[in-house]
Amino acid sequence: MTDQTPTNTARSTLSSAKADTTIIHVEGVHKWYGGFHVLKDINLDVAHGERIVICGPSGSGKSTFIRCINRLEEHQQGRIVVDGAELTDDIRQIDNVRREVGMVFQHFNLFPHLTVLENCCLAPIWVRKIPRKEAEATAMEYLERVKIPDQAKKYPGQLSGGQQQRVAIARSLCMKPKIMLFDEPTSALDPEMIKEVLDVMVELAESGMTMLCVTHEMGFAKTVADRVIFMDGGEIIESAPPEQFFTNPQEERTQTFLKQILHH
Amino acid sequence: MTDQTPTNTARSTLSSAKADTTIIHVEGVHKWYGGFHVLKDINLDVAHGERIVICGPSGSGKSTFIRCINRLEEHQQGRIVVDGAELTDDIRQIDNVRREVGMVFQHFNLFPHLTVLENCCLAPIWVRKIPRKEAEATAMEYLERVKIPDQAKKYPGQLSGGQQQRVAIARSLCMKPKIMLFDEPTSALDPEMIKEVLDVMVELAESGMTMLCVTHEMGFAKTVADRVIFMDGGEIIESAPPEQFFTNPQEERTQTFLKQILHH
Amino acid sequence: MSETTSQITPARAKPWNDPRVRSLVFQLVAIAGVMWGGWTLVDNTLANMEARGISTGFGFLEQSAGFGIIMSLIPYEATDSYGRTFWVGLLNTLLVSGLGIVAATLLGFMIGVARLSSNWLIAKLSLAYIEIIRNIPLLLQIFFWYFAVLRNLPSPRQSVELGGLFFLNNRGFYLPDPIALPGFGWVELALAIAIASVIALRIWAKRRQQATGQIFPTGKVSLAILVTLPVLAFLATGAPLDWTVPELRGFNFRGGITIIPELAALWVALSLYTASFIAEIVRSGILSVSKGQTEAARALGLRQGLTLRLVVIPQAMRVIIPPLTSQYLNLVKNSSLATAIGYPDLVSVFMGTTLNQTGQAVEVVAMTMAVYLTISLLISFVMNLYNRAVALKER
Amino acid sequence: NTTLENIREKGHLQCGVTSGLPGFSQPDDKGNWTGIDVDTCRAVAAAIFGDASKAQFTPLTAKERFTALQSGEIDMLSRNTTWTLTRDASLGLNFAGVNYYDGQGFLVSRELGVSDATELDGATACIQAGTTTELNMADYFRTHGMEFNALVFDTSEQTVQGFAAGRCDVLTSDRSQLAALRSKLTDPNSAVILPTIISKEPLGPVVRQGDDQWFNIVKWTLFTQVNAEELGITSANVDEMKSSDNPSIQRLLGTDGDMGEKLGLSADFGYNIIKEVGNYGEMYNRNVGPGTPLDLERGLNALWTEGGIMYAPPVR
Amino acid sequence: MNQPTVSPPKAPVAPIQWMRNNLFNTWYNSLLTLAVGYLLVTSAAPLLNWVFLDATFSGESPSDCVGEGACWLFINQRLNFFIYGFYPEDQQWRINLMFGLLALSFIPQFIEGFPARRWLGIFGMTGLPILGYILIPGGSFGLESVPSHRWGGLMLTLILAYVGIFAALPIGILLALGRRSHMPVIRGFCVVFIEVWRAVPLITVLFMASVMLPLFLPEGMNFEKLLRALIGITLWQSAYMAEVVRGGLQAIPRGQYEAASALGLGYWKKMGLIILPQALKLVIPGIVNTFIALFKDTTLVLIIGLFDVLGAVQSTVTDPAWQNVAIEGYVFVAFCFWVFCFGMSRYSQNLERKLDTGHRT
Ligand SMILES: Nc1ncnc2c1ncn2[C@@H]1O[C@H](COP(=O)(O)OP(=O)(O)OP(=O)(O)O)[C@@H](O)[C@H]1O
Ligand SMILES: Nc1ncnc2c1ncn2[C@@H]1O[C@H](COP(=O)(O)OP(=O)(O)OP(=O)(O)O)[C@@H](O)[C@H]1O
Ligand SMILES: [Mg+2]
Ligand SMILES: [Mg+2]
Repeated sequence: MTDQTPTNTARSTLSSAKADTTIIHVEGVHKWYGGFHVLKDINLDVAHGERIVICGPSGSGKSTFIRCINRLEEHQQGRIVVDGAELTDDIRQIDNVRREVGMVFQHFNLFPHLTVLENCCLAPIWVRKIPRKEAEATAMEYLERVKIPDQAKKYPGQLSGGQQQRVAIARSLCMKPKIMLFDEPTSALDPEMIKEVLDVMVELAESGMTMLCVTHEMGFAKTVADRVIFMDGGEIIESAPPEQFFTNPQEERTQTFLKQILHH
Repeated sequence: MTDQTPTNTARSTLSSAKADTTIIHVEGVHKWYGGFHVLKDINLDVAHGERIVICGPSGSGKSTFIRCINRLEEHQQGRIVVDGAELTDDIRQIDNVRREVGMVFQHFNLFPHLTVLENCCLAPIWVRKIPRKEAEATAMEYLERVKIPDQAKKYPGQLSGGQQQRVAIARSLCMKPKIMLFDEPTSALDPEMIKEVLDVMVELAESGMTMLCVTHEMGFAKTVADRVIFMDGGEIIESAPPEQFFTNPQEERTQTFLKQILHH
Repeated sequence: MSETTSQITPARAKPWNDPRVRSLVFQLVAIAGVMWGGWTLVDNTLANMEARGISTGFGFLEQSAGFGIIMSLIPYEATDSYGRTFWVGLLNTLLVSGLGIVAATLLGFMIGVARLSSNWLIAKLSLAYIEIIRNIPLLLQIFFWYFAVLRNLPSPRQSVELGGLFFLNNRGFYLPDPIALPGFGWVELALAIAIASVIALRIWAKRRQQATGQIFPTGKVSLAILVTLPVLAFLATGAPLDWTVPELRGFNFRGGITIIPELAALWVALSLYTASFIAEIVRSGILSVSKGQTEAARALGLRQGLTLRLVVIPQAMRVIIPPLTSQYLNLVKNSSLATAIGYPDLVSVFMGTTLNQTGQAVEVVAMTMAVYLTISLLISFVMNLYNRAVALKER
Repeated sequence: NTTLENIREKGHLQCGVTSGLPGFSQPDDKGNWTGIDVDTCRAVAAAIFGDASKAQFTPLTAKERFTALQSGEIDMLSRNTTWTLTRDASLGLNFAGVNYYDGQGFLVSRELGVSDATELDGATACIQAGTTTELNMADYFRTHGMEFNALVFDTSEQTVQGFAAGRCDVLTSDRSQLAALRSKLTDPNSAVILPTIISKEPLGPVVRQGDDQWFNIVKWTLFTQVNAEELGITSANVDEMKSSDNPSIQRLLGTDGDMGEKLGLSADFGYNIIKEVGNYGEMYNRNVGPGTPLDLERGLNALWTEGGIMYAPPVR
Repeated sequence: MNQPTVSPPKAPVAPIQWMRNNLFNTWYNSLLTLAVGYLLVTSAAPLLNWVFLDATFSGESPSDCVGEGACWLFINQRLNFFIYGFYPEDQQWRINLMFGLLALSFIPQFIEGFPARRWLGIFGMTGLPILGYILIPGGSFGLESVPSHRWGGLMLTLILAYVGIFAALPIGILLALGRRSHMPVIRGFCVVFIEVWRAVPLITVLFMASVMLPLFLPEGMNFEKLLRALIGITLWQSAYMAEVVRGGLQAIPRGQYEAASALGLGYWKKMGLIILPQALKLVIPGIVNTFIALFKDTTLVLIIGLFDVLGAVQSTVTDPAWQNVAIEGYVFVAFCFWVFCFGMSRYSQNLERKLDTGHRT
């Protein structure tokens, strides 16, 4: 199964152009939940510094896909290679990959029993074995970058949703990951808060971080994405630079989807 | 404190013009939460059939204010007279007022253990002592009016947010209230559902019901409001008919606020 | 404006509609009711006791008890007073409750975690344990353990013996009783030094971690210090410790420390029974921590063990504490079942023998209930303090 | 209200007994109680109502018995209770007589090879809770300069189980019980009853203080049974005896005199007692005497005329 | 584009594979498995022998019990007593009828989709006690009167537990409402009541109820002993129930209270129609758990001389005719309790699971 013929348009010209600096390599990945086929033959190469937005209807497998990239879900067929390490059952390997991959969840998933600062320092101290002082300094740096240094001593429960999501981003950044995964980072937020978070993400994108982002914020996609990927029914239907994606989608399903969300 | 000099522009020309048919009279109302001064010298007269939209930044006391009108919160100074009855400690009085005032909450607050129909009939049967048959007939009428007669036998948990909010409106209407209070009735809804609910509210407004509505749906305000009131920091800052409010706000704070929400 | 206000109904509420007046009346009625009830109760009791010639007052506490008690943490003779039997019983209750709480907590946590084990056999066995132990009355379990333990132990003459120092038979487990000789002060000193240096080590390790990021294996090193230093001192000063070794004289062993089978059986039964409840509490506590938390921790690269220790357990604790408190209270109350197997706890000694000898039921029962109330309130208080400390800070 | 009036009103006599002690009070699985203590209650019920079945029984543990009597929960306590000064004087109770003279003895395992109580230094003793046995043990060992460990159980069942399991060297109890308890052992021959008797245990019914009429009724019910045995009246011949011309018998059976009225009872209360329950000797033999599981000789409990100390004042 | 849906790779189902995954997935799991397995095997055989293979099940008299195994004959012979106590044999049909109705109203609660399940449950909670009140003591409708001192055995256990739980529920609800009252005095009384009752052991409560109560009451005023035990158990239980119900009340969002008030419902209507129905439904598992606890605690009535099932067994093991049947007796009692408690605990767990995923707003 590993030498699958490329049946879809996912490996577009762009990715092959940047293939020499590939940091994520996904090849013929299939996944099932019981008998339910969630991911069907996913192929994707992400280059260093590339910024990819994934969109698609609910239940199309977007979350599942990016969760496979840091092995929060196991794929059952195909290969995923992240930063040169293939994801297999090897726990060491997985832990190594996870260190390099930051993830921001839709519901923040901050640790409510720790302060914002402690949230940010936890992994650097226990995983990277960085001295606490140093870890705290780094954390403060990132908290400043997401513009909430004054909340450092508070507990997550005391912050607004937008602030919490910014802490979640800072927490991931503190591990200095090579890749950031975002799973609908703004969909649990009030309209006012969305902007705060998007601003931070745009800034991050501009600094050249490799990013995979599941989102329906089309404004964001237009501004920062190198490529927009459209998934449906567990397949990658279309993959194109944003200009082309929004103005001239190739597939019919993409067209109907775009009509729906842009109209809304 | 009751003979306060009018320190703000709230008692606008409109209200005094309709003074003979005043149904809600609010005079010099102050309220504190512990040491925190939430409402500061609120004065407002609402005429029969008037439709008022209240807006303002978060925490400005909008909810607190309309909750004072049916005594879900107690005010500590000033007078509130609703439909000829002053709100004091007298429980009878309060119950009488509440019968005449319907309230629709942001989070619907439907009773999950009762069907939609039972939700609607509960108060008419137990408070107004209307025979069940009759109450059910009325309820079905209002459910038709909010366009969900077919959901009558379902439980709230089985409905979408927009449907739930429409049930909440029907539930209030079944008491045949003279006044309806809405506290951000659409802000807990998905964008698709908002329209459903706004449509119902517009229709209601057209039927001549007295309405106080806290909302940031400026489209709604423009279409139906007789007056838009802007609150900030517990005070009424500005009160004007929508045309004037949106095109030519008098106060600086209103201007910045409008800029913010219309821009977003 | 004024013309609108003129037709308004008066602002004053009728007194019977004013909630403040209503609640005042309710409360006054309640106070009166309770006072009247309390007074008639006391009055009746006094009148009845007077009429039946029952002696009252706490004078009996001074009288000589005249009966023996098999186990006492404080010196007790048959000639001591009834008041002393109260303390003997109380201390025995506290002893078995304390031991029970510790064991039940440890066991309960273990089984609770085992219930979620990936080993199918372990998980199912834990489930079986919980479902069997939880659903059988404790009284029966106490009988079971008592007679199971007794029947399987040899008589004193056939004692199981360990190095001539420890003896196990159906009269109990006998240990040598240490008696400090003059030089023993050095050993105590060494222990103190060891404790101090462990504290210092911990502080140093924390500082070093903050400075350089290296994590020092404080746990193992501390243990080593705590053991070696006192042992070295002990050997260096020529083992200045004497032991009263239990020896078989007549029917039984004398000397040394004895752990009687009643204590052991009660302890085992209470611990096993309560542990089955604690296990369920722990399991639901762990499950109550949302999957998102584990995922977030794993996504940050924290390993399974660290995830449990740093993220899951601290959050589970706040779900666990309140029901855990109730279990502790239950354990203390259940220790009163001791009376069924002859363990001399408060209910058995004081509300049993002493009550029977003196006949002063009202006083004795009141004292006993007061003790249980105090213990319960103390436990609740301590657990509430802890709970407040681990409670989540919210807006 | 006097106790007697209360009982008449209720229609039955509420009597406190043990929850199961062979020969003294024990229910069968139909709810019928038997035993010498039970018969004492039934005799009192017969005296009051002319119907022994009007007695109802409340099983009590040792530690509950006095409280139950003091509180009025029961009308009389007939639960092999030892008559002592403290109990008589400070518990607000009165002992109405003795229905069984007992003494405390020891049951020891045969393999210990003990033949006398003085060899028991350092022993562990299984004792049943809330009895004078605890105090007697402490006194006995103290006066003999011996040590012992007292292990106190709540019920006799557990006491004997503890002994059977080897938890203690010696089981101490009233001698009347030792035989019955020994019979519960898997091998009754593995244990022996020592000849030593360390205490006097006069067991008898108890009533509350302050109602002398009731006290007298219970007391004279007992005396009536003893006197009847002395006069040769049994439940079998009581009807014939009614026509006896012995004045003592006539007074006892109520065919002559107003003995009953003096107690507030009917004239023929004595006849009723004997007819329904029998004389003391019958009661003894039926419950604990030779041929019963307890198989106890009369001993001290024989009539004074036959070398025992059962002696009743005359009905006169 | 039309990717054929591929079926998932075959899951490993072979027993060997299953064992490797579930029993021997790591070295310490393997060790644990072996150790536990050894223990199980060595202890199961003797137990099996005692309970079944070497046991005596039928016969006429104690002497038929020979051999090493259990003497179930003893249970067999005394079963009537263990179940009905001293209840007259010719009247036992009344108890049987009650047992039948009890089973009929509660067993369907375990069966999803049983017709009229809900109504049977409601009958169990309302009709059944009334019927029981008429049937069990008798004395009316031409039924022979059976005084309470003749009740006993399993039947008494069930009566105690049943009355304890269902009488405690309303008191518990009132206490819980009182504890959340805005009136400090009422709240104070409720808190004190709850905390005091929860703190004292049931033994002392029963002791007070059974032998001391007449001391506290005016001369001449008295209730029946069983009734007093029931009152003691009920009050004690109501304190626990109050805490369970309070948990439910706390879980109801404030919006529900507000919506009810905004509709003009007064305090009692608000509680009765809106809050309590939701709160009670939420805490059914908690209520069942208290029921289990109480059910087990009824064994303590033994201490006050009522012959519940344990008391009945204990009183027969003192019978000189039978020797060394105590273990069989206790095992029987344990089994009786286990069956009932396990059933209830399963029920509450199912409910918990159902409520967890069930409709919620
Ligand atoms: N643990 C699971 N077991 C079974 N099916 C699952 C599981 N998790 C997800 N699914 C199913 O897999 C499909 C893909 O889920 P996924 O969360 O990846 O969708 P998504 O594209 O992220 O949708 P959304 O936009 O709603 O988040 C859905 O149909 C979902 O129901
Ligand atoms: N129970 C309370 N105790 C103390 N402060 C409160 C309480 N309820 C509300 N407040 C405070 O009173 C202020 C006004 O609250 P209110 O809910 O009326 O604001 P709002 O205008 O409705 O805001 P939003 O748009 O966020 O709903 C806020 O600052 C809030 O924090
Ligand atoms: Mg998703
Ligand atoms: Mg608001």
